Amino acid sequence: MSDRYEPRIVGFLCNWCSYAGADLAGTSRLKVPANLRVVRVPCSGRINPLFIFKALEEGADGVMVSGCHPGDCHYISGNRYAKRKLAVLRRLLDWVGIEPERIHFTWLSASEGARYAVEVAEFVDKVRALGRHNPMARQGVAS
Amino acid sequence: MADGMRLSRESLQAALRQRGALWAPNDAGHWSQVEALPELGPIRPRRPVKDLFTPPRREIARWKAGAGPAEIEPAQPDQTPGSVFGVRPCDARALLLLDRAFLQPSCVDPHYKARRENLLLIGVACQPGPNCYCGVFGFGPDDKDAVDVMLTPEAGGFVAQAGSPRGQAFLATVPAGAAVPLAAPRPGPQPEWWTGLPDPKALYANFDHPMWHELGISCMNCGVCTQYCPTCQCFTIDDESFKGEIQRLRIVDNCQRSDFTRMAGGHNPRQVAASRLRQRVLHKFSYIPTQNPGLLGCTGCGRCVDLCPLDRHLFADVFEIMKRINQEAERVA
Amino acid sequence: MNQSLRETVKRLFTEGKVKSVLGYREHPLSKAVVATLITRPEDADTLIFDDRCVQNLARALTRDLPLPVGIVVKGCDGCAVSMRITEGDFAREQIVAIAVACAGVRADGKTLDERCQRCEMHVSPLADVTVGDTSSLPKPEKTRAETIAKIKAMTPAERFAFWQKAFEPCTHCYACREVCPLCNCAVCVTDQNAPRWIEQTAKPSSNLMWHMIRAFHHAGRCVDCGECQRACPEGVPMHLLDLCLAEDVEELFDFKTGVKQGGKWPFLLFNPEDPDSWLGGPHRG
Amino acid sequence: MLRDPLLPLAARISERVDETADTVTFHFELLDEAERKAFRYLPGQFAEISAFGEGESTFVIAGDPAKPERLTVTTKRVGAHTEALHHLYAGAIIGFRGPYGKAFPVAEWKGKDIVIAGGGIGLAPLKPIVCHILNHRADYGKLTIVYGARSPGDLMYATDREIWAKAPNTELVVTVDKGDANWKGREGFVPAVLRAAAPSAQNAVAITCGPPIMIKLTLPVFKDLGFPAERIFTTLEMKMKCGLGQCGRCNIGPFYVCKDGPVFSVAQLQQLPQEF
Repeated sequence: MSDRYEPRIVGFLCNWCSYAGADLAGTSRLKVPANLRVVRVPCSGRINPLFIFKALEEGADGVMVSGCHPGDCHYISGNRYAKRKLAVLRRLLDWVGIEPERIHFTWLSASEGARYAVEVAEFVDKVRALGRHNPMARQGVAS
Repeated sequence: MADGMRLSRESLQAALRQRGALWAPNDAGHWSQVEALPELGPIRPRRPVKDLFTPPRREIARWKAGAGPAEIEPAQPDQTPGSVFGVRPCDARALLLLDRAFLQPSCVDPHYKARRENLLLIGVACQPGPNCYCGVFGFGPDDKDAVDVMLTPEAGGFVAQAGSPRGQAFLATVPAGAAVPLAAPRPGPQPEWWTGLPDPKALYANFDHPMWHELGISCMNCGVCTQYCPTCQCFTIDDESFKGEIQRLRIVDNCQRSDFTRMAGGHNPRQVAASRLRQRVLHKFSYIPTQNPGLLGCTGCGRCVDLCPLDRHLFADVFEIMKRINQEAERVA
Repeated sequence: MNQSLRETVKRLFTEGKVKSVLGYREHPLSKAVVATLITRPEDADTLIFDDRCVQNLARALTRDLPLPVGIVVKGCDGCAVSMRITEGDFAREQIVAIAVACAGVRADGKTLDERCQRCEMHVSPLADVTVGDTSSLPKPEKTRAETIAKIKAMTPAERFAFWQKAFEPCTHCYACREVCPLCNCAVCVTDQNAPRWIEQTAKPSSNLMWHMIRAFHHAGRCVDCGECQRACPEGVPMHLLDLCLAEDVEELFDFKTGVKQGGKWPFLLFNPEDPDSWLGGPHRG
Repeated sequence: MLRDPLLPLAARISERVDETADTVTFHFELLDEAERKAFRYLPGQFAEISAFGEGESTFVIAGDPAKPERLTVTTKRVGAHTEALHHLYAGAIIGFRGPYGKAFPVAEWKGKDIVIAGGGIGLAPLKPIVCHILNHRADYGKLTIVYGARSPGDLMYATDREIWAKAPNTELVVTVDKGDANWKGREGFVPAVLRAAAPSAQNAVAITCGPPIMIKLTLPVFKDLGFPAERIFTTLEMKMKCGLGQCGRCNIGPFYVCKDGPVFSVAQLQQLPQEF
């Protein structure tokens, strides 16, 4: 084990595309950083901003959100609604002084296992560069 | 008329520091530990002094998740000796009511008791503000009955008088200044239209009166009145946890919240806003005096009037309610 | 003003257009202006409107009022009522908006409220009847952009520190929620305990969570009535965060809350042309 | 040193019985030997049980008061806390505070017939009464128990009911709202079945507990059978939190349910505001 800082990242992946893409990365024996803890959601439109805030509060260093490409949504347009919400969420984080770069959005299809591996690796590097201190993270039970 | 004792600010501060830690209201009107005696505003601070005795968030115990029972660590009562400076008579009187709940012989709250025993209440007489109504309850802005020492500010210091044997003993430790004759206690203010406290029984008898619902429209049950009330004591018990560390907490709660009385199955006896408004008024002006003759659930501090976002006025409401009850009683007679 | 308001309300009753009216009255004892619900035309004589009418009565609109309900609305209040109709809380015909010409209110009785200084909406866009002189209403003294400029100018670290300090006195009393005309979730996230999204006690993390969620839920819905901040017993400037997001929503979605009847909340819509650039890269200089 | 009355005692679950799909009975004992030996409770008293990390809830102690070392609560899964409790099995540690509240006045009932009408999980507070009567069988007259549940799968305390059915001078009537293919017993709502069973009100006491609607419909039946309001008892399940008369939740009129109740006679309830 190297002693470099390994960020913990929560990934919200849509069931129909991105999660399948992550699966493909695995079955293709691609190397994907182990920093990502995946939460499978039915659709990127299901992601309530609360999930992301809560992940940051509980100490995640970054949050990755991934859904089907625009136009490919299993529920027709859930990802397009998600885009609007997430756009505002990014700005809200910026307004309260939390780096919006800690949130990474990407559209990823079931066939893009290789790109999944790259996206995760790049995001992990980016969060590592941002540093250990996610300002929203709680420090203890009473903080 | 007894004499008071003239104290300089410096000698009082030195004697209080000698005794231990010092608490006082800060600029935001919250109670915090201070090094020196602060300059106080003319009236009561924003937060009542109950915060020091029954804090909004009090730990009962903590433990590590998955740990055995031996690892339950009870919170230790704060036994720091010290004094609270700047207690107003309305807040001090409210503590007498909290004593009924937290010092009842069958279940003494050790945290409350430790604070009550260790903290000397140093009252400071106030210049009543526009919404101060201690006069309604028969005391005034320099009332010394519920504090240990009552100070009346004057240039460069205070005139002190003891309100309790404990206060008397403390005053004996301060380098004595000149004795000055005390002015007569000032009467407390009350609304010019106020005619007297309601009869608890009459209020209770009108539990089902439609006026509660009429009043309900001008109340949104935000509960600000209860949070800043010096006598409100309701709480809930819940756990908070973070990464396996769990705290059992006693958390301030209030009867205005819609889920205060909601039971696990969903049944809620106080479903509508008006019933919660009624609960607050009746608890303060009917239930408490019925349970504890001679005590009222209100000390006239007027914070609820000051802070109500909808500018409701507790005393005006109570007055109107009583007026209607009396009018109807007369009509029947 | 009061006279024509009272006559208007009486007429609405006699013409059978309303079964009840939400308005303002001066409390005979406390002299404070409080909300009142009248159900008889003769009670209209208690109604008033002046610069002490700070409350947004839209918060008191509930479906158990005798409908159709008349409601006395200032400009911002009217936007809130309009939003509630848009969101399906009420059918348009259940509400009779009594728009009053509002030159701004004075919560302290002296100076014009901060929220009113930037008001561009002195008369409700939703108006079934209009009362008062709408011709000579004041121009805004400052803009929203000016109000939030100081936040914009900060570095992220400064912003974080600013909000931490601003939210610190919050006690989770939720008066801001209760007073908000658009906080009408059946069960607020603060009251949910499985999971407990926002912890009950006040501390830095839970304060930030609450105010972020609050702001997010109001993005594109907040009508800038500023009631939240006025209601706050601790003076937390939470409305400033709403304003910041309102700026974004207008910029991103070209949407002005409550102004257009039937204008849908932008989160319930999408445009296939919505750019992906929203989701990455620096977006503000 | 003074013990914080809100501080729970640790208890270990000794047995878990899954009564129905959403109801679990836990038997447990206090870990501290001195506390365990000294512990006593009376029928109708309640306790605060906690799954650590999820808070506390109020449950009636539904065991045999003659065996106070073995404590029992029956819990229905309705919220976050009971959900957490239902994840616990024998051996797990829970928190316990109690006993609190006024008990059923069983001593005053000596020499009388007892009629019990329970619905669903409302049988839990009534079970200690039955245990007490069976323990002191000679002291009481005839015992009639009418117990109903929504469906055969919702009936609790199967083992206890077998004992009760065989007990001397005891009549146990079990009913379900709607039976299934295997159900050979009685069908019908508790109030109707009670009316048909028609226990005598002569020198008798009635006790009922169950969902609010059942209680509402059962009380008139008791009245028709000739029970005066002073001799009908129930327990109020007002949401209690502290059990000490401090937290203010269970305040009804000038009373606190946790201290002045939870057991009330119908005559007492008629004096209270109808806020429960």
